[in-house]
Amino acid sequence: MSLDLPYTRYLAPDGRPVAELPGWADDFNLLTRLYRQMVLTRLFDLKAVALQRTGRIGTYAPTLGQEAIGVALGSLMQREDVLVPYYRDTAVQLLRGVRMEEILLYWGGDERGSDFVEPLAAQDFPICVPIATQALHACGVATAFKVRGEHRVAVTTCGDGATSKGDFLEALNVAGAWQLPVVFVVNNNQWAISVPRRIQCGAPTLAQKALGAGIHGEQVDGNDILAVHDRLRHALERARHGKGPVLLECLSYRLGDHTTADDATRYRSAEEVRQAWQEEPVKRLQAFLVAQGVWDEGREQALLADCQVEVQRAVENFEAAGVQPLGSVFEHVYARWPAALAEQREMLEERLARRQGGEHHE
Amino acid sequence: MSLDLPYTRYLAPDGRPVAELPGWADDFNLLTRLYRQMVLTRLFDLKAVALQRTGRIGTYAPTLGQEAIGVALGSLMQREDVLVPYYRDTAVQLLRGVRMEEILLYWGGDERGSDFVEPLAAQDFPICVPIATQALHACGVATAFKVRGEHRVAVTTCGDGATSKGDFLEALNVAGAWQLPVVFVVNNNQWAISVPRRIQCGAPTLAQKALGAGIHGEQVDGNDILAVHDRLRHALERARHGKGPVLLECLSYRLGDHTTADDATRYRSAEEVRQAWQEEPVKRLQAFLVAQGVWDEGREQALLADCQVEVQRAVENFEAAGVQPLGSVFEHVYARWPAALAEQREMLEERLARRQGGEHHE
Amino acid sequence: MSNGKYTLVEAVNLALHRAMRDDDNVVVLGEDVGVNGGVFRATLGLREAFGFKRVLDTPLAETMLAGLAVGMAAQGLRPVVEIQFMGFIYAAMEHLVSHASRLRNRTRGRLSCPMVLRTPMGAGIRAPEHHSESTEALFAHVPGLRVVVPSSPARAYGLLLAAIDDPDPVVFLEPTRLYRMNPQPLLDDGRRLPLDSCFTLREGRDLTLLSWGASVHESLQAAGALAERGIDAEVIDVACLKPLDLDTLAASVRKTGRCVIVHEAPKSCAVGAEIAASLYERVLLDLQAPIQRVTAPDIPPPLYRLEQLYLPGVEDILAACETVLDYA
Amino acid sequence: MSNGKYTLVEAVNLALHRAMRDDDNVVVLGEDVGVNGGVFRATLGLREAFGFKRVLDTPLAETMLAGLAVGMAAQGLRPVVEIQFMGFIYAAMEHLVSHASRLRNRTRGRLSCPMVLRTPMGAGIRAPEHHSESTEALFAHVPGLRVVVPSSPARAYGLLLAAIDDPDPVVFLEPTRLYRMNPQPLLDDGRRLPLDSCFTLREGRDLTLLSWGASVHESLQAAGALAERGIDAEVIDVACLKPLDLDTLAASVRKTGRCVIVHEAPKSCAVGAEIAASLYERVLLDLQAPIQRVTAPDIPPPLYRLEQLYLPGVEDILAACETVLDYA
Ligand SMILES: Cc1ncc(C[n+]2csc(CCOP(=O)(O)OP(=O)(O)O)c2C)c(N)n1
Ligand SMILES: Cc1ncc(C[n+]2csc(CCOP(=O)(O)OP(=O)(O)O)c2C)c(N)n1
Ligand SMILES: [Mg+2]
Ligand SMILES: [Mg+2]
Repeated sequence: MSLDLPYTRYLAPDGRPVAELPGWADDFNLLTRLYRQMVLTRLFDLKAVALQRTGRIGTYAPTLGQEAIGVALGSLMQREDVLVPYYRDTAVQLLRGVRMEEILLYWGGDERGSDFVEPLAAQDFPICVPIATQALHACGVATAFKVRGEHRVAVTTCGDGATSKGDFLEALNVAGAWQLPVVFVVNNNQWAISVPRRIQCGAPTLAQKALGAGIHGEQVDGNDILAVHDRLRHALERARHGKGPVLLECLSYRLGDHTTADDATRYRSAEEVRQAWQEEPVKRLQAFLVAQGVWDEGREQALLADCQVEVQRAVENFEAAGVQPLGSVFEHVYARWPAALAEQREMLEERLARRQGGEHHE
Repeated sequence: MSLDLPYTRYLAPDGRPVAELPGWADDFNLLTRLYRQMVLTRLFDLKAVALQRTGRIGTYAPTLGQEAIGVALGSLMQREDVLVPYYRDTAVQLLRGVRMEEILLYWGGDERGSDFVEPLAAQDFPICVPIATQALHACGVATAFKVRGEHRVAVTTCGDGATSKGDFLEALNVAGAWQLPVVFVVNNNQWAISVPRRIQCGAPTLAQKALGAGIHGEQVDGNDILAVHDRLRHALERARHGKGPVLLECLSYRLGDHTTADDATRYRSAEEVRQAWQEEPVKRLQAFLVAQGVWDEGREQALLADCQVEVQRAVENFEAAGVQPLGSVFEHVYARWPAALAEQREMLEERLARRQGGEHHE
Repeated sequence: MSNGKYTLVEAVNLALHRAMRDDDNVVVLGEDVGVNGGVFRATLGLREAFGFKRVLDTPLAETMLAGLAVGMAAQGLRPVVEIQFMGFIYAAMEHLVSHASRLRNRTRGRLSCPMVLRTPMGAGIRAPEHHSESTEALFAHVPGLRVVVPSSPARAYGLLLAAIDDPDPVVFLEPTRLYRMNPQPLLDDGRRLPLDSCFTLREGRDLTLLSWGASVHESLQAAGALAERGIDAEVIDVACLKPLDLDTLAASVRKTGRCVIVHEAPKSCAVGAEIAASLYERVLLDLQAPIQRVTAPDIPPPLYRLEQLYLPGVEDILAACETVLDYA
Repeated sequence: MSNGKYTLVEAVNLALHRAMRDDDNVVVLGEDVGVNGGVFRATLGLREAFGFKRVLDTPLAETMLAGLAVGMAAQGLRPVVEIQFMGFIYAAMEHLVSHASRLRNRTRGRLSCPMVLRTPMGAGIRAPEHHSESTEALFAHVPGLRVVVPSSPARAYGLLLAAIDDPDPVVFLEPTRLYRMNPQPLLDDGRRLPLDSCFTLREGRDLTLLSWGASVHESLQAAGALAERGIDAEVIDVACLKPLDLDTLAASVRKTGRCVIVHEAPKSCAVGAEIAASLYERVLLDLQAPIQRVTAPDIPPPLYRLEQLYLPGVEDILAACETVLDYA
């Protein structure tokens, strides 16, 4: 059965328009802002990988090649919206005001990395590791908006693999049944660790999972930030105005390893990856901007220098953060640690006393 | 988005054909066999409800009004196929060789009711109470067929409510991804206890849940056994010959209470139920057969008398079954009760000794 | 609710009405909780009183129920989820363990999860397969959760109000066998009961009977029978299984020197084991006899014809009491 | 696998190869188990050796994994499911509790469920959030399951073969912290180890150290340290948590009179509680001191910077040993 779901692409891999551009695409201020943010994201992402390689943070999930999705999303979400992200969302988190050092703290094994200090992100969920579970949380957030009659949108992201898990599918279903103000953004980067997209699902698109839930679904070229931005803007408006949820499948490619603990050469060819590099979003927008005469090598160099400074400052802040007070492991389990469990704190104090000298903790 | 999924109906509620009948519909032997089985099912079902009312069995889930689905399915499944049913499947279970007294034992609180003695049902799953979980078991059964290269079909049934649960949706997805020989039969009887179909899902049909999984989905009038039989036959053939799974949504109506523990008048109108009685499957096929001149009042009376005898005999067998040996509660937990847990058997023996006189167990 | 007397399920209903009236953030959701008022009628009248925006009949999906509640609670609502029977709670497990119980901890208190997940528990009502579970131990092991089991209308009322108030997630287990037993007078005064204290139902000096849920009633009956023989049993409804009020339990056993724990769940790795182990840690030298556990055996709940074999009965409790009393 | 020595994860891999070679009904399924050989490489080479029909890379869904395995096992296959980390096992819970563990019982033996669900468990490898769980207690409470935790390459090999052979469902928990530690010689002889016996790793007369999983290693180290002080500790790897080989455990404690239980899971309602409670039931009069439990506190596993605080360390075990040794 052929389902003619919309698919949107404005820019070819080489940056040339392949369709009439949306009206807002002549806002070069916006476009260069998006470009700058993609570059900043990429540099920060590469730095995070480097920090893992030298043991200064733990496992990290690079966003390399998928920056357009998160940057478009982060730039479109309103202050009052809530992001319910997954673990490959550095791009959007940065635009939500999550600080670089917080992201490093999180992957560096420190819970303070999920205690976002910027007010913009204050209601956003932390990174979600158990696949697809976040989709239901977003529906819960959207339900709260609906119960209170607020015009806010909950946005949740996930990968192609996540679309196979019951949580994602139950979330689509309840979003459709209740017409919740929620947008599901699928980063279909073609791989779930070593499992290719084709093994996840027998349907030709993931967007068509929307149909069984009675919600709107469509595809965009996730490497074309013009396309992502345009369709996401529509999706957010639609959801915000009570016109129902949207599932947006963004076709991208995971240029890096799944995480720093993975070695993607085990399961995919160098040729495939080389191909994918031809499609990547940063170069694509750059080529477009250069062709429009609003970007050049000088600006590029200045941008790179600025970004490096910003990233470096974040790394310093991260390294200055020190270790949490050890008692913090009890502080937030309950609003107040139950008196009935007082003994456990004593146990820990004794444990600490015994381990003095610190050979066991950093 | 309008999705033109197939919908099949051959007989109008009054039994008159509304479309060209399928070739096999002139096999009046078959049709009267189906009719007889529907009547037998209905009488047995009514008896089970009566037995519950007098405390001789526990809660029972009547199949009243939904006999066409199970009778069509049971008559089409091959010996080597495997049924993975839910709790409203008296109709198909009877045709799989599950004995009436077994069904009564099950609902009468006795595990022997799931130990089917007839070889035909030997590999069939017992009734499944945790909603939708059976759909995955059926996929597992189908996976086994596929691994061994067998041309067998796993058939699983569920209600409309079940289609909202992750298990069902994950099952569709893996069935599509692996092109498993499995058929999903949804008895959309419009209600999940008190929750109407419209609250389960925002999509206009449940059949379209197939699309997100890349499998074939269609609807039939579940009160028209000609339609159910015809489309199920295709579905089974398709699955058996490696052409992929099918989701068949059968539109029916739950004429009775959800179970004998429910009171449906709390949440739906008498008028709605009265309407639904106009559509019910037994009268519909009867009218058709009478119009074809192959059925009449005399045959009807004889059939009813035969059925009553058969049902009565089953009730007697059920009542003669007695109680299982009390030690049976340990016998099948593991293949062999672990020596390490021997103490627990002793505990039970002591408990039994104390309770002698039997006031606590029937 | 005749003559100001309430059954346990009516007390639950009363508490829900009260909580919804007092706090607009309380939202009830689940299968059949709206128009039908719940299959046990625990949510009766809520839809009429508070409207469909705060009393949500949901699609049929327990993972979804728990996941929605996490999102709603993080937004400051106080969702009260009904899981129709405890046998269907397992699909909610991932959200309970990985999210509800940890959202506060993961975010250093930035977000929290004040949700209640109510469900009927236990055997003894001739219910169908999978409707007779007592798997409270699975929740009592999870850090960050509270687990509460009322065993009287008054405790159901006061504990449920407290659970809804509580800033953290609570698994609230309602013994079906007690739902319609013994209506008792109840004042709808909004008084909360503490969530980490047990309830001494009967004081005694000779031995301590610890129990929760429906088994509390057999424990009380056993105490009555012992009293006739001049033996003075203390009966405690543990009620809050996580965290456990071990101080009160230990004080009782220190006094009586003898302890019998009664629960409906299978023995191995149940909450009874934790109580026993913890009591030994605290009062070993005061014990006159090994603590006895009167429980179901390690088998799935049998279908109803044999369920009485599974449930600990008064005779079984009495036998255990004899064992601890006779111990040399 | 250099010089005939194998790490624990290599031993798992060896057992899987062996089992698949010996029995065509053994089928391996999970996320990334095929081409990638598993994220820890436990299934390395299986796809090449046994083909894609018996080594199935699946869609990403743990409920599905468990549900498929139930259906496959009922058909006579012996599915071996890999759950990528224990933190993602909870979605499989409903199928484990309501189906896998009871299919035999529900059908009076007509159908059965010979499946194995393997998963890496435990903290200590600086893993991301949700990758450090030790929730074995949730499974050890479920009648009809077996729960097995190897703590050496040889036990991983022999116990996994036995688990795959076993006619009933087995939850097989592999301590990630041990995956690549201490390669040991191993004979690929297909020998099974019993599934309901514990393993005495070191005999001793002064006290008994009971442990499983990665904590066995700290327990052995503690025993070494005690030996230097002339104290002779018996160290037992409990290994099979359900059912528990209480006879062996009780015999040891009867001999030594002192017992320390060490596990990585949070204390409350963990398997340590069951062991302690059961030991008291059996050997109360032989005990010279209350049994000590050295465990994680009742908190979620912290992110890795503080995870060493969570894990019971050698010093903590030694302190508990001192407590039982000094007890008057
Ligand atoms: C419930 C659950 N199962 C398994 C995992 C282990 N895991 C982490 S990422 C991943 C693949 C996810 O792929 P996809 O959804 O496509 O997202 P991507 O990482 O490609 O962005 C798996 C299996 C997990 N985190 N959660
Ligand atoms: C997992 C689970 N949740 C809840 C229930 C309680 N319950 C039993 S039947 C039912 C409604 C099912 O409706 P549907 O799927 O439409 O099937 P029907 O009974 O109408 O045939 C519910 C909620 C259950 N058995 N299992
Ligand atoms: Mg992916
Ligand atoms: Mg229905």
